[in-house]
Amino acid sequence: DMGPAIVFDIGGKFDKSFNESMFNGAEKFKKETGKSYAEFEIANEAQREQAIRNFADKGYSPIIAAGFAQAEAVTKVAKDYPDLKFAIIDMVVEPKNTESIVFKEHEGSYLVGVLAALASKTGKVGFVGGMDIPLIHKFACGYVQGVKATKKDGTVFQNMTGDTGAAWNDPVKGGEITKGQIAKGADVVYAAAGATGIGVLQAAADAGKLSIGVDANQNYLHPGKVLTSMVKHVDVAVYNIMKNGNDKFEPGIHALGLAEGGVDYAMDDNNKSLVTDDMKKAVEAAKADIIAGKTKIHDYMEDNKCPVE
Amino acid sequence: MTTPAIELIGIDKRFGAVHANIDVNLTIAQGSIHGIIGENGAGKSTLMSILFGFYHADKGEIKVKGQPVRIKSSTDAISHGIGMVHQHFMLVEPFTVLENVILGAEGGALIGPALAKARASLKHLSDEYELDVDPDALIADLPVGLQQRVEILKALYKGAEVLILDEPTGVLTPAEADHLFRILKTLRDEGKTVILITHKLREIMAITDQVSVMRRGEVVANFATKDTNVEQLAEAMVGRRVLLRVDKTPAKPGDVLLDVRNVTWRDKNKVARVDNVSFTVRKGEIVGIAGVSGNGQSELLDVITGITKAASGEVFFKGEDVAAIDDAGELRRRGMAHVPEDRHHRGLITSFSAAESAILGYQYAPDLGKGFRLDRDAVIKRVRREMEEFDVRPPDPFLKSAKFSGGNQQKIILAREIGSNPDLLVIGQPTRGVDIGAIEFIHRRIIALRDAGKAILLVSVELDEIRSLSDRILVMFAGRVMGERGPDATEGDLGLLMAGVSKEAA
Amino acid sequence: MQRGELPTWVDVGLIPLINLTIAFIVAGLVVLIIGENPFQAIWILLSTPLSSLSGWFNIIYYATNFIFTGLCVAVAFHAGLFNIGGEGQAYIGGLGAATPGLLIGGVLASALPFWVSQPITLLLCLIASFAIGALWGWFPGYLQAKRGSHIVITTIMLNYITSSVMVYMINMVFRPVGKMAVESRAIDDAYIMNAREIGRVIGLKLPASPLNPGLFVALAAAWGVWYLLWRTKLGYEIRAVGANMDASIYAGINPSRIIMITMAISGGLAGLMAFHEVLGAQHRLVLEYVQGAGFVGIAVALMGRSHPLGIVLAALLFGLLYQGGTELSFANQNINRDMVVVIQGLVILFMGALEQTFRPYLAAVFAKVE
Amino acid sequence: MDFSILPEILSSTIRMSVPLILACLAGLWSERSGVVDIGLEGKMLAGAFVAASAAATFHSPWIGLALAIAVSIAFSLIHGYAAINQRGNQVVSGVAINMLAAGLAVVIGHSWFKQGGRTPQLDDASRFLAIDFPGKDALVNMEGLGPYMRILFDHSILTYAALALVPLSAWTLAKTRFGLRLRAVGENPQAVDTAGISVAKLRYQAVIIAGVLCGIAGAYLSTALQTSFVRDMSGGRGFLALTALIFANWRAWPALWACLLFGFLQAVANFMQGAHFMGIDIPVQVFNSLPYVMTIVLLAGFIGKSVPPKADGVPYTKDR
Ligand SMILES: Nc1ncnc2c1ncn2[C@@H]1O[C@H](COP(=O)(O)OP(=O)(O)OP(=O)(O)O)[C@@H](O)[C@H]1O
Ligand SMILES: Nc1ncnc2c1ncn2[C@@H]1O[C@H](COP(=O)(O)OP(=O)(O)OP(=O)(O)O)[C@@H](O)[C@H]1O
Ligand SMILES: [Mg+2]
Ligand SMILES: [Mg+2]
Repeated sequence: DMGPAIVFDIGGKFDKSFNESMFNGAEKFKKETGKSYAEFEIANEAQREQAIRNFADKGYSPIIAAGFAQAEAVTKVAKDYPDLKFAIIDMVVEPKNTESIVFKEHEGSYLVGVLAALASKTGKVGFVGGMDIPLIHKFACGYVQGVKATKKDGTVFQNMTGDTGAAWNDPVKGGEITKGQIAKGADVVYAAAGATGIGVLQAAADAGKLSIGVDANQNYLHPGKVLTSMVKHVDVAVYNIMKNGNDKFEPGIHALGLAEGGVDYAMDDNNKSLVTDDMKKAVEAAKADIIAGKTKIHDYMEDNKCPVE
Repeated sequence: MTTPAIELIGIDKRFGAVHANIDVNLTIAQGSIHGIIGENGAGKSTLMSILFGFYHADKGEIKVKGQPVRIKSSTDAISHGIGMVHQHFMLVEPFTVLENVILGAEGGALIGPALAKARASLKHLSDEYELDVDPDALIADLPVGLQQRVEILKALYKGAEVLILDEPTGVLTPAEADHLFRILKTLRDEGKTVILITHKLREIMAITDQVSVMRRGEVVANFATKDTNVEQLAEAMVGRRVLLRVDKTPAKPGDVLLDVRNVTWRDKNKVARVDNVSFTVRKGEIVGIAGVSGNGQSELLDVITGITKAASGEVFFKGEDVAAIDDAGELRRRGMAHVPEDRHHRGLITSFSAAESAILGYQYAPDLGKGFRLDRDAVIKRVRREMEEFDVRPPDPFLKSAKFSGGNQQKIILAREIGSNPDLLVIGQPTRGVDIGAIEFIHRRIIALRDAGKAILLVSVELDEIRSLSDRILVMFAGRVMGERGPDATEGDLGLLMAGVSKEAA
Repeated sequence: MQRGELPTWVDVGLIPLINLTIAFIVAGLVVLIIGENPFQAIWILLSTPLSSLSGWFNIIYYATNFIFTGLCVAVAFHAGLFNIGGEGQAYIGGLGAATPGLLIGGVLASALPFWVSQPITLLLCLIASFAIGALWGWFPGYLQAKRGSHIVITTIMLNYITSSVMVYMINMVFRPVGKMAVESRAIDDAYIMNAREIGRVIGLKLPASPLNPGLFVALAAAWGVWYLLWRTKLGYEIRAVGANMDASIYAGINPSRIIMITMAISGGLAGLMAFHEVLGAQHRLVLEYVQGAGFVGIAVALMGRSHPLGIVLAALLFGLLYQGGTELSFANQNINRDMVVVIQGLVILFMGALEQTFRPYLAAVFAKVE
Repeated sequence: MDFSILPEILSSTIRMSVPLILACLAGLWSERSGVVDIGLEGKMLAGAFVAASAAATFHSPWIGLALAIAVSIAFSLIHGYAAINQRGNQVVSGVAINMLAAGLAVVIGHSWFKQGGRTPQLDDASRFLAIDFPGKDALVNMEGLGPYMRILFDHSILTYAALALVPLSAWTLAKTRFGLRLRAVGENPQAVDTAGISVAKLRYQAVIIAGVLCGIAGAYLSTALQTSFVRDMSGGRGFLALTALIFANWRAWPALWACLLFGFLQAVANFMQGAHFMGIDIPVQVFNSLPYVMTIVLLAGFIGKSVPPKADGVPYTKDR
């Protein structure tokens, strides 16, 4: 038994976002258990299957794949290695020896949408997505619902960074798009774009506007200038999978939302001054409603549509 | 006697295996025009380039006005008052005349003042020496004659006291050449020293005071021009070359095989380099085209052999007009073989093996493989046979073409072209740089081909060769055929035609 | 030429070896600079992949791609052309590799038994990937031959244009509706089994790797290139144009035609890489599958002295570097996989741009010995 | 499309153009001297990496800039040695430099900062910020015109340096001794040699200038436009600059216009992702590839004509 392995996606494990969050989970596992894990960072689209297969071949298990783009590769390799365990984050795959972990990003995004609407003075907020895929529209759609629920006549500018994996790793372009949205009047910009978001947060901070981080808690990147972060506890997911190991592996689909503690908005010292008590009260109320099932947030990926724009 | 302007003592220079200058001693008197003659490759340009600091001598010493100097670069040469007009002009084409003139002598960090100064000084120089050029013209727009003036102006502007001209008349029309000579004489009369490199004895006799002869890297003779004559110079130049006479029977000319009618060819500047040329070549005869190199012979050969197209006129080969064909392969298939003038750049591919060079142009010959295949064994077999027949040494088909000596390279080419059993052989400079034994061999093969009833068109700058081989002789000058002579034409007669003097015209 | 004539074995053996060694020494210095032990790094790099069968399989898999791109560069070199468009030609070739499989494969499969339809589909894919690569090579060839634009520049431009075209095509044309990853559906009707799968069929247990029979296409292409260049009239003309344009015109060769044909062949060879990679390794059309192999091809061609045999060997060396580089980054967290790119750059520098650096010294040594 | 962002697109055009202008001028200097420079991309990337690393380490963008220039020059000298002394293939050398720089930046960056080749985020003190000259606030916040003022007045020192370098380059090439000689050596090195001027020295000077400019371009990317280095962050700008150079027919002023045009296309592409233009969907790839398509069309002689310096890419040798 070689122990667990993890394959990061384009953007790399230090993207301060999705991949980094997974990395943190893995590191936590390492620190707490003293066991090691293997890792690989993908540099381009064609390497995925090889990386996963490489680990499988050496006998690592469970093998965790980061991101939707690895779905095909995981499916294939998992079928070839029925004795090993595989997990994938952000996507659902079929083989019996796999665990699929997806998040209800629309719920978390709804909450940061509420905060954005409350923090915005202009009534205009922005959204910068990474690659133009349904998953990111899911973020956007949840966010828009939160904004509109709070401010009926609020405007949301939406832009995606690109059509390829490179869109996760292009801070320059992220920054430019953000500047464009700010020029149109946005004063809060939500980045759901992996490492590209670094440029988004920077551009907003430079312009004296607010931004919202994603996946990991990014509030610390520009203290006092990042309104909040839509945290997605991939770190916890990774930690749990690694800790459960092969013996307690739980195959099947796990959808983690607010209720399960899978997603949330982030509060810490860095954004304390930005979120007033009223705002806090409003967002907590929304959160409670969602958990209680009183508010139903539409999931874009159910029908590839968003009820609000 | 006054101190000489320049003394070269024991200059020695090698380029790899080539010994270009061998212990050369040369003294140039102040205020004279000193001619240097010698065949192609004798080492003239090399010697002058050493004097001008462009190359470094391996050994030897240079004195300017009696003082030993070290010339490490052209800057040193210029600072010692030496200027040079190179065989190939050293001009920056998209620059104006003024910009070219000040290049390297700008005076300060900004070029404005230098341009103004040069403008004034150019006016002065052109008044003094009849060197008229528009200072603001772009070099690319100027005809070569004017470009040469710019070169001279450049040297004078930089204060040249000694002016070296390397084959200055090769590119000039006779009128331009005369103008140049007037300029040179004025310069001499002003006290400047001129070194003039040329192959042309006529020019030497016309304007020099002193003349030195170079042969195979050495200075073999020095004369005062008034004490010598053309024959003596020629002999010194070529060494004890026996006058070649090949035994041959009179020609038995048959039908016309090649009929060239009013062919004109223009270069990219629209200048007619071949100008309304007409002649015929019959089966069983050798037609020789004589002329000083650069009078349109090369271009004529290119038009006939399909390397370029004529601008106007017709070329009938075996009765069909082939003037519009610019595919050498097509003409070869029709039975025209071509030994090009420049074997290194055209005749063979130096990086190929001898065998591969030996099928150049015949890669589609049916006996070298069916379809797209090139049958290696067939190629080697054919080449071995040709090498034996033409006594190529070493007879090794796998040796790189570059590793054969010039004469043997030429034999490989001749073997290939004659071996193709052509109806017409077009042959340029068949024996350039080839030793005497090989020359004889090559000449015999050409005559044998004629005696087999084939037509031969021969171009050579060697008058001896033309006279000993040809059944009829055409002389080209400035792109035109000046006249036709029989094989018994005298050297003087041909020489006049080659110099552009035609009795017919007169 | 005259300057330092050297024996052939020095020219094709010793000098490349010296240059390669120096490239590795400099790479070792880089490892040293980042505070690691270069000997250990080299040891891991070279020994790990070679000590397991799966390592060998991966090496050969990488090498297969590099043979295609190396041949692509080399064929153009022989005509005196520098094709740095291999990357784009291999990329666009993917359209040819994928389309027949996606469009016609299904139809054939429904009409014919699978062991008939698969080979037919694969053959169509093979032809189409060569053809599209060839078109993409021919175009800059045409621009150079007929319009006078320099091939180096146009192929660079085309590399970028190709990326855009492929993103568009894969995203908008080939991606099934609703699929998140930017890739086509699996090309099951033109499926090249990999070594392990073939092994399973014949009852042999082989390690997993993308190694697949595409290798034989590569070896056949290498042989074909050799045959073309040294045993055919066209090859003779290609080399003549590359060696001496004037002489080739004199020989009745039409250089424009040769340039266009050569570039088409060159591009076609790169296109075949798509056949191998898309159908044999990825089994679907994905983005950026060329992974820089087009540029590795330059290094491979330089190192292989543009001779197919040399290219096969150089491709194996680069396959080793690639596999070793991956192993190295596994083994040593401090050394990034991009170390391979560094080595690649150094090889191109020392074996390409600086290849003559040590010649004069060697020539002097040999002159003394004689 | 929403025209209210026009001023922002124009501002973005300037930002996107600056690295292009610098790299294009680098190419201009190098190629006017007869040295083809495919390695602009690599030098820029190396500069970006070093600038970001040094700025993060020493907390000064200026130290970052200085070291970026130094490293970029080092790459220039490698290229110069290959091209000038060794008479190697200049395209091959450029390709090698691009690979070397791309690889080294990530390998070294990874070992220094342990962030997979990324460098640490820079704080405001360690990067080039928009110059805060007196009266600027009033200017850029002006009602209505403010956004337009921003187009010109909201940039860092490097932007103004890049813009100033255009007339400076044009003037130096046209009016100075150095410029005259440099232009001459790119057209006919023999003429320069026989005029007693060292061809090699001139070409080295030219490639060093190219190094300086690429270094600045790199520093701009990672310490002015962005706040860290990420792998491949030059993103093909070196090649785009080369394209602009061809487009500009190897002249400084036209180079500026070409770079602005290409910068504009990049800016539009950035804002146009997934957007509609007057009701039609224009794939953003169209904007991305437009400069390259235009250059191919230009080079093919279908519109105008672009002629490189005659000796561009030809090694100089006295031997025959
Ligand atoms: N740079 C060089 N490298 C190698 N060999 C050279 C070089 N320059 C000249 N040579 C060789 O040196 C010899 C003398 O050449 P040079 O140019 O001096 O002759 P030349 O007398 O000027 O001939 P021509 O009348 O044809 O100009 C020739 O064999 C030539 O090939
Ligand atoms: N560039 C070269 N590279 C290699 N070997 C050469 C080269 N040039 C000449 N040689 C060799 O040196 C020998 C002498 O060559 P060279 O051309 O000086 O002969 P040559 O005496 O002029 O003969 P020929 O009268 O036939 O021209 C030849 O046998 C040839 O093999
Ligand atoms: Mg000469
Ligand atoms: Mg000889």
